[in-house]
Amino acid sequence: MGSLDILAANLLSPIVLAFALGILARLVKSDLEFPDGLYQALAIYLLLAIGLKGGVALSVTPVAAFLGPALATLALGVVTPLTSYAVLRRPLGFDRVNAAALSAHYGSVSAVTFIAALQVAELTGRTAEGYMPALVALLEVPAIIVALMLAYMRGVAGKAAEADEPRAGSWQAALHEVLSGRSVVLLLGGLVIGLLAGEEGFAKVEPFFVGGFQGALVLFLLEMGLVTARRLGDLRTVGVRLIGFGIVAPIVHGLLGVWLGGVAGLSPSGAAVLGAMVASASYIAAPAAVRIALPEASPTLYLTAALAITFPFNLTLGIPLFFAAADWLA
Amino acid sequence: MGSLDILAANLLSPIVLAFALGILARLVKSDLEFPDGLYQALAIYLLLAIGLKGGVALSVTPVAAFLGPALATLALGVVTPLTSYAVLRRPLGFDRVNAAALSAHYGSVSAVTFIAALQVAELTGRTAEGYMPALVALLEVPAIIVALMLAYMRGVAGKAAEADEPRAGSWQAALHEVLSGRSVVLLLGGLVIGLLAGEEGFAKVEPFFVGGFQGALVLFLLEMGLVTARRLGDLRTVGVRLIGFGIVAPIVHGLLGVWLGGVAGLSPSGAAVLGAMVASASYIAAPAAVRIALPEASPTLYLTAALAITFPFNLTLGIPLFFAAADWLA
Amino acid sequence: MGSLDILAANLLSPIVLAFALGILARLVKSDLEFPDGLYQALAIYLLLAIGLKGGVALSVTPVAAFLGPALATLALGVVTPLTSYAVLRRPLGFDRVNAAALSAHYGSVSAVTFIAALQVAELTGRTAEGYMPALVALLEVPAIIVALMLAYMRGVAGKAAEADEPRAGSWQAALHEVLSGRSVVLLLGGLVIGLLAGEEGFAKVEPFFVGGFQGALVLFLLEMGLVTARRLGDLRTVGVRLIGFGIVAPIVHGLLGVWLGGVAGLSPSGAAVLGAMVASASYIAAPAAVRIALPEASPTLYLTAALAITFPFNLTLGIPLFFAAADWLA
Amino acid sequence: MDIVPLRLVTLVAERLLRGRLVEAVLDLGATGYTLTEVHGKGTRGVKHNAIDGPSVKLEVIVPLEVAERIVEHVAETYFQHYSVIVYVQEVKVVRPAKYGSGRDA
Amino acid sequence: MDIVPLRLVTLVAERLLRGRLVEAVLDLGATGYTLTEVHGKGTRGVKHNAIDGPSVKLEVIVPLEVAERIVEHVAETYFQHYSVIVYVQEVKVVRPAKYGSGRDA
Amino acid sequence: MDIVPLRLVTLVAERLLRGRLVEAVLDLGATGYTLTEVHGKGTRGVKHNAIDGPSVKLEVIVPLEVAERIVEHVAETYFQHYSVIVYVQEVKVVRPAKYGSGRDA
Ligand SMILES: Nc1ncnc2c1ncn2[C@@H]1O[C@H](COP(=O)(O)O)[C@@H](O)[C@H]1O
Ligand SMILES: Nc1ncnc2c1ncn2[C@@H]1O[C@H](COP(=O)(O)O)[C@@H](O)[C@H]1O
Ligand SMILES: Nc1ncnc2c1ncn2[C@@H]1O[C@H](COP(=O)(O)O)[C@@H](O)[C@H]1O
Ligand code: NA
Ligand code: NA
Ligand code: NA
Repeated sequence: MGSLDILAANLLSPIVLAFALGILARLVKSDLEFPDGLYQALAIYLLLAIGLKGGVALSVTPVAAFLGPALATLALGVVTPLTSYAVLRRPLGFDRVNAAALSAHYGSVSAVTFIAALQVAELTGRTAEGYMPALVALLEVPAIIVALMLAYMRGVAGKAAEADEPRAGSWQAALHEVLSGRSVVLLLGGLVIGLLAGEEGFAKVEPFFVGGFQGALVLFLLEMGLVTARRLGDLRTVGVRLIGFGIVAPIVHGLLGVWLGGVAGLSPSGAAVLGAMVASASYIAAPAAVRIALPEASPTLYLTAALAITFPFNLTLGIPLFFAAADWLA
Repeated sequence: MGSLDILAANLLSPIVLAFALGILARLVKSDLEFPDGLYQALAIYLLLAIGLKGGVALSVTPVAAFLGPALATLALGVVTPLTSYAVLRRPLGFDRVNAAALSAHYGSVSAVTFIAALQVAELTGRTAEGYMPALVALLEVPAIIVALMLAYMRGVAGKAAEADEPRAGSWQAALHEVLSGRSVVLLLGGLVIGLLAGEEGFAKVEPFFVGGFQGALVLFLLEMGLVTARRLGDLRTVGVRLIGFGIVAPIVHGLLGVWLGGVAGLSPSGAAVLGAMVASASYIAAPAAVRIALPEASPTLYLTAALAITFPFNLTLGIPLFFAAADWLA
Repeated sequence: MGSLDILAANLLSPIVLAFALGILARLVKSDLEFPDGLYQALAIYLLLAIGLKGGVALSVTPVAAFLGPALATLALGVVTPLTSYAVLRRPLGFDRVNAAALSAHYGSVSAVTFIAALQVAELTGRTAEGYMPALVALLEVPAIIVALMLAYMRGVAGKAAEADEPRAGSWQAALHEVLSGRSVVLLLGGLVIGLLAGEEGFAKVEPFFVGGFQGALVLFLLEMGLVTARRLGDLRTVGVRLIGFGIVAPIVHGLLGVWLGGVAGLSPSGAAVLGAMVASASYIAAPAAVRIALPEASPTLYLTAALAITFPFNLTLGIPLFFAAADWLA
Repeated sequence: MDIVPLRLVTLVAERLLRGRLVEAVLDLGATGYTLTEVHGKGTRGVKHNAIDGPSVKLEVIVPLEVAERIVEHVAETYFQHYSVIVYVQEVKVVRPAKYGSGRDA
Repeated sequence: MDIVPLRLVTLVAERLLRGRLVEAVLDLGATGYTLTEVHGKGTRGVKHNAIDGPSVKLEVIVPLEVAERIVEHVAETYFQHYSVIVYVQEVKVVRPAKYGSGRDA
Repeated sequence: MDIVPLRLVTLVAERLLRGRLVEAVLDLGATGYTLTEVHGKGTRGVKHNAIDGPSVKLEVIVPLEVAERIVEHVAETYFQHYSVIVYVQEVKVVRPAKYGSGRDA
């Protein structure tokens, strides 16, 4: 399958089309609307399902095979918030708090982008490593911690001192929020359950968690479209600097992820999926932690960037790009 | 399978029994109750699933094969509100506003009745044309527009002028409501997604949208039973005229649909399903539009007729009748 | 599979692990939380699914085969509230109202414990009789009636008269509550639908109600863990008497059920499942009825006992114990 | 536009009482009601969790004397054993007759 | 801390009106609003069931004159044909300017 | 039946604050609370959408001095950076002691 075929297949996949339908529905002011509980229910289901599948795969993976990709993922979780922060501060001129807030989002990972990348891997016929969900769990947390440290430490590496308002948020509360947040609990919890239950124990629940997965994702992306469309109006207010960052950062981070994934021993498909993970911006774990640790940061900036710029970019163009890059590097 | 066998198989199908259970539960004052979100979630799922399946089927249907049935459906969407209106006004003596409101409902289509008819087709072993859902989308809107025009135009064809109160509702708002309403968005959106994704793209989401469909329908009909039972008390207030209309109109419209479907080239099963569609009265799209365009119309009249008379009639007796008629005509 | 293997397989099954995850999530103060509607939706689904499966199985079971187990179940439904009451009153010293309230719970049955026992039966490779769900329906109601009668009748068999406050609750209202409660309606309704639809009618809805069942149960038990954890704090207040009762009663009742089940002709697996049913304490039907009939009784006592003591005990240790006993008796 | 004072009576109760309370307020003279699902904690041991379903808030707009009847009924029937609170506020409405009131209620 | 009196206007209406009422209150001067899903029964034949979805309660904190405009608008536009009630209460807030009010509103 | 005046303090806040606000009102003297899921819009850029989950309305019935403490605490701690409003009304209740009040609170 050539790169353009992958692009076409991706754009015509039910999940991308469902996302587009959600945006369209809001633009024509449809009364289509998901009940609150449905969104939460789908999120719980999807996160737990990812964790379970990853855990089951991990239960049959030799530690040695997992170690390289795991270390690469952790390294990316530390590096990408730093690069984000540097770029956001100096060339783009964001203040320290908002730069740190954005870095937390761009260093962490969006589970839905990850899943979308997995689908593309299957479209191309070359499934990624089964334990990829374990990497998602590894990538989620470190970046948030690193980014918040940037904001809390005075005078970060070589940066000019700036008038530093007293911190309104609490570092400990934020750490607790990240580690006990529902996305970490469900992902990690699912991983451990899958690991302990193994393939045999998992077989019984497979029709529910695997068979139904992709369809549930279609519903979820329809709702994501509705939610994203509500943020499109904010694109005008966030400025062209942030829009540029929201497109260039995922490209750079994604290519870095693809390359490092390959170096660490992932298959091309796995490297492409890792690239998509690194390219993605979190919108569940990161916003909650940042709201607590950095309440002065503007949610309009980071939510609009993550949801209305980077997510659609990755979903449509980014993921196919990372697959092309992985093929080119392989 | 003879007509009586079909009737028996239909009455003993899980969906009809679930509907009966819902009615019974309310009659014995059970505290059984669906959370608000569950009803909405099931409706979203069912409508999208119908659309998707229709779209996929359409993607492998030659345009020529689809054209005849499509035109027949559109014709029925224009004719049935007119016949409904005529009968409701003159012999039955309803005022113009309520006659138009009821005509909008009886000209449009109930998605659940449609699905129930599809199941019966499968029971008989002769599946209807795969693109039938596309016909549902075609049948849903025109009748509502025609009926509202009847109400808005003064002095409709040969009718005595009557004291015409100023219109409280808005024609444009109603049109927007119909076209952007969630049932049209989900059905049409699903059709387009199915059409673009095709059989291959759809395969992945099939377990969710096809495998789970009939079971989800059982839950939905249980809730429909609970809802319908709440309206049964209104049967006493709406009068025998409306009860008669709610039974005779679907028979006449349904037989017309069966006949025209056959003429237009549908298989007997397809013609029977088209008959059930034409016979059914809308209770999602039409009520919302009518409430906006004709707020003076009595919701008790149209909701009771559609939900508590015509829906149960079609579900139990009407659908088997249309299959018998289709066999007889074939 | 030896008894210890069964114990291990049970403790590592996804549903038990999901329950543990729910408890853990609450203990670390995670913000993980199920929307109200999701819990209700899962409960409706699970109860209806159990009923349907039982009904279908019943439709192919000769009445003679079912009669013995049915009578044994009814007998257990009458005896266990009496034994519970006697023990709670005299040796444990609970007042009449609270003793009766607890007896209603311990005489009735917890559907989730039942399902968990079914899974273990499948783990061991020896499926229990298909009509077991019909026995759940038989076991649910009688105990509640017996226990409430104990509270309402003055001077129960050989008991010292005690200062008898006027009854605050209503006997009739409670009876209605039990018989029309959602768990009875869904279980019994499902049974009848399954019985009427038979295997053929059920085939269509099987992917939804059977394929998805075990996975849905994982979600449900995750939520049960969250709910149970909230009650763990009450363990300190309810006292060691009740904790002891909450562990010893299920063992005694369970073993009685296993033995009588075997005598009545159930397979060892079936007898073990019946044991688990008898051992379990209701927390849907009984609490609602007791709250109405015996409002003076303390919900903290009976809910904590049923949810935070007996349910986790049965889920982890009780069920494997009953399977071991059934094997030993066989 | 004349705006007339009436009473808004709010009940917050465990879910089990929903049906009874709705019937009671209608019997006692309310012409309508509004129900909201809520979660809460009070002085009773009964906590409201997923097992019971959410609690319920019942609001009724009524003339003063109906408000008094409702408060009295709830206090007598439910305060001792059930989880329920009731409070009363003054509200201004436009169509007093709709709520079963004369102009000067 | 200065606590200043404003008006809390509450609308309870059939779901269909949600979008319109929200737009209307913002147009008439409200600076925000709070929406709750409710179920209810009133004097109209329209009962609110699963088909329509739940009804909606819309609460806005506004200065007195905005409250009056909202009540008037709703009464004129919706009382005749739609299921809707409106009532007004006095509330005390801390930041009156946030709700579009001068100190002495 | 004696009906005694207390205060109803209502907070509407972004979901994230739910746990903190509940703890805070109990610490400051409330004996109970009622929570409702709501959706809303205010003057802050933060819109409440599916990602955050719905906002939360927290109602507490308390004596006057507790009401004042709550308003002050919320204003000081949350007004600057978070999406939250607070308002106070007078309500009449039957059992003032239940809400931590003497007769003449
Ligand atoms: N002080 C309070 N303020 C607000 N709501 C309360 C208060 N006390 C009790 N409630 C509500 O009333 C319900 C019943 O209270 P209780 O009877 O004290 O358990 C609780 O679940 C809360 O929702
Ligand atoms: N007396 C009342 N007290 C409280 N809520 C009411 C009352 N009357 C009507 N409502 C609410 O207002 C909605 C519309 O009322 P109506 O226009 O009378 O159908 C109802 O669905 C109720 O939620
Ligand atoms: N004027 C208002 N009337 C009613 N509710 C409001 C008003 N302003 C704000 N709110 C509610 O308070 C929340 C927080 O407001 P804000 O801090 O202004 O974003 C909003 O989401 C609304 O639910
Ligand atoms: Na990232
Ligand atoms: Na029709
Ligand atoms: Na039992």
